[in-house]
Amino acid sequence: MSNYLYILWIPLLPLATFVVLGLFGRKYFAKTAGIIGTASLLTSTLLSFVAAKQYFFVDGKVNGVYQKIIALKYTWLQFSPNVSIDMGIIVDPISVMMLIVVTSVSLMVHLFSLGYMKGEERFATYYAFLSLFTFSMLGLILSVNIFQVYMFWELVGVSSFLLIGYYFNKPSAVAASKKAFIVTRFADLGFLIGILIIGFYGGTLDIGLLIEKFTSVQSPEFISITTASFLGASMLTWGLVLIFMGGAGKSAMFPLHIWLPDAMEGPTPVSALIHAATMVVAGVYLVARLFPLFSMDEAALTIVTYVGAFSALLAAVIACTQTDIKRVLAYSTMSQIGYMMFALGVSKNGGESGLGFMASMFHLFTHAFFKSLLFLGAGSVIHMVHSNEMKDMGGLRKLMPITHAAFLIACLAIAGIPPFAGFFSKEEILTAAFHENKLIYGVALFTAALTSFYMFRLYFTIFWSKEAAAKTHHHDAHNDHGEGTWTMKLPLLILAACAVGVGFIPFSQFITSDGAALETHVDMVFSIAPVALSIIAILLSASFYKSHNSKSDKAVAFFGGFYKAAYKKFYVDELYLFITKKIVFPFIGQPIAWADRNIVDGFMLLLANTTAKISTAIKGFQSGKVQNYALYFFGGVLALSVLFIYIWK
Amino acid sequence: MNLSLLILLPLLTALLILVSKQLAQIRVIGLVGSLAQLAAAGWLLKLYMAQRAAGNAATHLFESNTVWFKALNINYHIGIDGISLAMILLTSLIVVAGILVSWTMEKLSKEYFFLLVLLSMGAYGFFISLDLFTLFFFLEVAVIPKFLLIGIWGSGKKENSAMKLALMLMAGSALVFVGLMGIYYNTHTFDMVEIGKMGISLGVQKFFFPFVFLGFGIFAALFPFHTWVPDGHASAPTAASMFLAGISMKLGGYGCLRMAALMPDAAHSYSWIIILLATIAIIYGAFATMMQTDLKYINAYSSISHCGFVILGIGMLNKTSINGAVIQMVSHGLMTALFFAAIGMIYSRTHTRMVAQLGGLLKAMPFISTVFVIAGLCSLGLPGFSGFVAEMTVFMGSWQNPAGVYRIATVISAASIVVTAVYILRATGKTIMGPISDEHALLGDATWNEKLAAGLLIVGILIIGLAPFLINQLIMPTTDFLMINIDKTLTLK
Amino acid sequence: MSSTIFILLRQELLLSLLIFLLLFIKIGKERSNESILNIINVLLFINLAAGLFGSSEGGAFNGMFTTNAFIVLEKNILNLAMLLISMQSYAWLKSHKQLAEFYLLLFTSLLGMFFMISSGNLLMFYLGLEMSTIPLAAAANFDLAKRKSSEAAMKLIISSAFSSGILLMGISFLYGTSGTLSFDILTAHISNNPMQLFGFLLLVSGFAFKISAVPFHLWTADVYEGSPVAVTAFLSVVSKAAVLFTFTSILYKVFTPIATVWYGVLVVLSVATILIGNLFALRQDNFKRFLAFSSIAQVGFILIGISGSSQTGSASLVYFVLIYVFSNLAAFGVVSVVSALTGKENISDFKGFYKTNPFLSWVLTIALFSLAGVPPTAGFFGKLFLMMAGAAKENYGLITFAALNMVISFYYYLKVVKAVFMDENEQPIQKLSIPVITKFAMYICIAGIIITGLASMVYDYIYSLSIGM
Amino acid sequence: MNEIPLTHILFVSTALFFIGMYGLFTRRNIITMLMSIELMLNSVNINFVAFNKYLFPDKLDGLFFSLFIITIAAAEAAVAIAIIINLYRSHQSIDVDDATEMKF
Repeated sequence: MSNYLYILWIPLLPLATFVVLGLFGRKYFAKTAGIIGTASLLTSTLLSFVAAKQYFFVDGKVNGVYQKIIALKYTWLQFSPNVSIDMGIIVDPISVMMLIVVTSVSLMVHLFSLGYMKGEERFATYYAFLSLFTFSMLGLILSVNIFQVYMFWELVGVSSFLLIGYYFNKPSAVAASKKAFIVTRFADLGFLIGILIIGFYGGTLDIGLLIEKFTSVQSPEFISITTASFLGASMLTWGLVLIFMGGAGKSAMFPLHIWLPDAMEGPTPVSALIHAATMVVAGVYLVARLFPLFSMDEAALTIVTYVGAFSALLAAVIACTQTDIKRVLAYSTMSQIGYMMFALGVSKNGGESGLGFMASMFHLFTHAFFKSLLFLGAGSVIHMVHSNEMKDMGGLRKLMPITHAAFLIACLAIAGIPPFAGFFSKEEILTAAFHENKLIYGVALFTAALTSFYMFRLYFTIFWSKEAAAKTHHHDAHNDHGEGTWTMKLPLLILAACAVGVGFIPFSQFITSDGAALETHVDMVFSIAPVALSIIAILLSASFYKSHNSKSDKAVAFFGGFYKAAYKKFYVDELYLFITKKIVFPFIGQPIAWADRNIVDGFMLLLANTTAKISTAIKGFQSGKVQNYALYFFGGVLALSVLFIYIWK
Repeated sequence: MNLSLLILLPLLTALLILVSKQLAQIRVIGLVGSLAQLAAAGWLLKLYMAQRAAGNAATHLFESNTVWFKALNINYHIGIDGISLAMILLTSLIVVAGILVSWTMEKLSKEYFFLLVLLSMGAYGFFISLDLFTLFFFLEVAVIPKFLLIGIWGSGKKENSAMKLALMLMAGSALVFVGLMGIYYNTHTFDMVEIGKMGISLGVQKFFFPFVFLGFGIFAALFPFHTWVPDGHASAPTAASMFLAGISMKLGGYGCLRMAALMPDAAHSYSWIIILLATIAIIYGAFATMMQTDLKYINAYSSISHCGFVILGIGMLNKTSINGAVIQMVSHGLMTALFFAAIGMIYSRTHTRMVAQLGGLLKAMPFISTVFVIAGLCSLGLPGFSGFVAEMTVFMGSWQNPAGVYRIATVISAASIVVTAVYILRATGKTIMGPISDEHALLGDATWNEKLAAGLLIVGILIIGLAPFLINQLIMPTTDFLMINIDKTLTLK
Repeated sequence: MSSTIFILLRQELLLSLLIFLLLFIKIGKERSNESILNIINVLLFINLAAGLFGSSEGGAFNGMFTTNAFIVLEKNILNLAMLLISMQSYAWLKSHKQLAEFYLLLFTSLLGMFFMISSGNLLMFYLGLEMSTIPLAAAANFDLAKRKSSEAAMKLIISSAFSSGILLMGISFLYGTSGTLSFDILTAHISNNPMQLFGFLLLVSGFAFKISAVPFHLWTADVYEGSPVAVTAFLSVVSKAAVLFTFTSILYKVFTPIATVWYGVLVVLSVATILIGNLFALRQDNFKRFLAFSSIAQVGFILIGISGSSQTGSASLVYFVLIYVFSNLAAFGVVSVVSALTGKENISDFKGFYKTNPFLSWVLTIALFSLAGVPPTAGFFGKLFLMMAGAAKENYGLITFAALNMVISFYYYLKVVKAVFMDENEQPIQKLSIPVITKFAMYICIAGIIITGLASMVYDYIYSLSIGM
Repeated sequence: MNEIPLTHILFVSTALFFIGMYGLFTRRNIITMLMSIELMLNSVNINFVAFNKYLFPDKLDGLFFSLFIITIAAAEAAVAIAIIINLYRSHQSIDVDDATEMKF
């Protein structure tokens, strides 16, 4: 069914933009780059909406089940007769859904950046990188081949590296970009090996074929991979866990999350795009894409579940303590992705029990909007205050009403207050968790409360708590760009609308693990608990932060050491630093470098020197006395005679 | 097309350079000559593809066999298959780039260009010859120019480096020579094709394979005989480093591959050693690189690590892995040449190669910095660049090796890509990004010749990186044939 | 009958004619050195040319003197070397009073070598040997004023007298056990009874002394250093080549029955020679002394080639010697020019030589590369073919040893190149004006170095003439 | 009278040979060294003559050989003496140990 071929243009347009801006941007499009980028992306966005319409409402569904459609497939690199890297386009519910998410959020960011990045020296480069990222992300979600996923995966990583390091002469930015790349790279190593394992046993790299082979219990591939085992776990588990490791790296799951907070060094719109809405959910998408495989292996799913849950909790706790608004948002992102992960973890493939899958996708969808909204809001706040620190803010609601409204909506959404988007998706997740695993459910519930607490902590400290306002006011008198240009306000409004609206989409009709529609109903009784908790949490934080008072300090004092630990992000960074700086470098790198110079090369030198030494040692042989010469001569004669007359004859 | 053209063109160029007078004249001749080589190589590719498309299934095309030393049954037997053609293309590309980057070489320019061209001639001859003696002849032809290039135009402790390089390479070729003698007196011919047909008895293979493989291994920076690489590359002038890493290390890899195909039984029985050494080289080279502070040393050590992949691919002895090895040779040639070119450009402006003394160059010289970053990304195996294709193919191939233990080797080698990321980003972060020092802020960007050189290499890298099926199409049939040879003996045992 | 003798001995006769001519020149009226030198060089050229025309097969003086195409070729090579030497020592001889004597001595020695090469009889061989040695001792002392020169001469005469004593003892034993001196008959009587073996070994040591194989080589370095460059060149190329030719033909023709024994002897000698030669060459600074040791190492390789005891063996030997003539004489040519014009003979003096004398530097470099055996120079082929010949015995330990020693030799040759090209020097040797004829000689050498290797017909021609055993 | 067996003569010649060699190795005076070399040569002569006389009396090869040896020895001595004289001129001595300028 190649009448989806036009989807090819959705990634190609940003690519073209990247090439054009990358090559000629600095010279010719220094000013107009933004317009070009936005325009081309607008086109792709429209295209993806067209695609969505066609798929979901016209011809995607065949007798009640949404089909996986391979719109395009081209063999890119042949390894051996049936193992090859194919470039292609898959059209199925999740990919189309992701198309919508990525293009629209990206479009919003492009739009926002027009104002936000105005007057930057490397304006064109910025847009080139944005387009590169968008291209790679789109390529990633359209992949038909697991190796194609890996390739775009890497590209996404590098474009995020480039964007984080956009302010390249700021050492902290450079460090952050390096950290992000290396940590994810480390995770990708797992991904790669996972691919090697799965591909080896599956005898193919094509996702469709892999699923086909590994979901039938009798297939020789399945038998061979499950019987083969290493260190007690079956190769299937190994493969899937390693692949999940890659996903965890990109999606900042514990313990590979350390790069995400630092990644906030990048321009805020970038954070909104990459580190809130799109790239960080790649891990979730990967698991979802391979979900049939995961569903065949209990162990792997369990790992996914607990990693997700733990990350969600941990991040929420840390978020309560951070003072840099972007870092707070970063941790909230991490925790929300944790939700998606364990939602997948508790799910089964197909049918009613596939609720988790659908819930996770749903949350991914809604989260994309309100989280990017939060970031953009934060962006315009920072744009105004020129600082990321909460203490520099306060009482801004008068100065920037639109931002204020948008931000509030987003907070409500993420806190899961009906009727905002977050409520619906989170509801499904909690339901799924409740049915599968009570412990997880408990964690999720607690996390939900925490979430609303720290989100409103953020909200109140920025927009209320008075007296900092005066300072800002005064400060603002000098640069009165208010909330910035309309290009900055418009995205806020649109996203706000989404944050309210998208929750009402009957998501389960479209996106489920097996493509068949799934009947879900919002159970009012069930929702009481979470909603109530959230509201309590909101009130609590209101009492703490709405107006400046000492309650919060008391609370801090109450938690004491725990607060400290949380504030220091539980010392995970320090641990990593210790391992690299104190173990890898001095105990592996240095010795090898030393050995290479002194032992390996030293050996060669030794050969040379010994030769020289010998040659000096025997120089007395040539004494200059003709009689000795004659003597040696005669000695030679005797030696020869003895050798050849008595020994070797 | 007569392959001897590939030898005659450089020869002619060299002679013209000898008779020409001042720099302008010399470099123009050099450039024209190298472009002619490039054109010839391209034309050759076209013809080759046409022949293959026409269904010519001969293992070697454009074969010609003329008696050289009749008494000793030494023939000037030349011909190319996909692999050698790939190498030839690589060589011609790098030669042009090398000539371009040394455009403003003032010191003894005549001798300099003469030697460069001579070196390229050796490489071409090596890649086209099917007669072991001729092969060996050209192998050694390529050694002396290196010595002089490093010793005369180099920097740092150039004499020692030049001497070390020359002696280690000579030791390598000495070993190769012994091996060749053994082959010769057991088959009474130097002709690779004939030997391939008649095969060599197991005992002989077992005895002589180590000689030849080690010998060529030294050229390919096989651990622990790699120590000539860092010093040699670091001391050499830019173009010479490009040639060294880009071309002459490939002589080794190519030789290893041919020898493995010539003595498959021995290759099979020794493969575990090969794999072991390769794996060590890969990870060890990577870690050693992490500790370097001189850009050229960084690239030199990373070359050790990357050439490890070549050896690994050969050692795994299956079609995919050998494909990967070949692609890696081409890819590494281009990439490392590009890297050295970028380093040379930076050095010629800042007069330092110390990472610590550099920073924020992106501000002053965006083009050069971009080139540097591209080279870096390619070497850490980013998709879209050649490095990714090569490494992935090697990994896929080596994973398919029936012996499960070798998967550990694969995993370790794969782990090196993380270390690679570390040192590449370290270098980039320190030199290209970060704050720039005042005196560097005023430096100019690349000149037209440098841009052209870098552009050429980048195009090469991208072609492989974006359309690997092209090079695959070129190499695959040849590897298929090699595999027939290699597997046949496997069944025979 | 008589006419055939004239054809068979034409080279010897021509040479004797030259000698007489020199005597007349000497006693004739005073001429300028230049004119004499030119006359001599022309005559030498004629002499060389004469050898090239018409080969001849046969013997004279009932088997005492035998010749064939191969031997003629060998003699031609010697003639060529003689011509080159004389052309290169132009600068030195131009200002020398007794140049006539110089040529007298060298020609006489050359004549002796001719007879030695084509000797068919131990007596004849002995006569030729002495005839070639004694004049050289005198020639070594040709720089009468120099202390070193006379010391060198003394060392040469004493040790060569001693060696010929040993050699004679050997011959006497051979005679005692076989009762004949003529090679053809002798072959039949060769067996390995101890006395005969002992005689044989004494004979071999005599040869080993002349070709300066370890441990009979010790005179070489001192004599080379002390004597004038031209004489050194003659010693290192011509006399060595002549003895090698004879040695090979005697081994192959006469001592066939005990081939296994002398194979062993050759292996032992070659290993010792290569190793010691290299180790000593590493440390030398005096250029002539350096070349002395390097040439000792070369002899080691030659011995490997001979040990192959096949047609390839003898062919490779002659081929290598031809190349060796070109390369070594090119090197000596440079040294002789430099020492004649500046008196400097040390490698350290050659630092920065390239800045002032690019042409000489290139000649020297190419020559050294050829000696080291680097392609595309002929030395590469020469050395490789020697080793191939040796490898025919499938003794790969020996080959490996030799191949690895090539690396050492590489080091010291490259050290000179390094000095010439790379080392800095405040006062390098000033720009030298080279006599045209010398320059011409150098061009010949370079051409030889390049062509002899790449043009296979040279080797094939030699091979077609040569004989195995 | 019974004639002397060959071995006796060979014994004499061998003794003579090694006496000569001993002289060559030990004496410092170059002239003396030259004389001892002559001794060695003469022992060879004795060998030749003896072999000829006892084993192969019908042909005179050995005899001739010894004749030639004598002649050449004379020539050798002549040149050697000349050289020694020159050495004396430059070194003011004919002690072999004084002529060890070139070594190593």
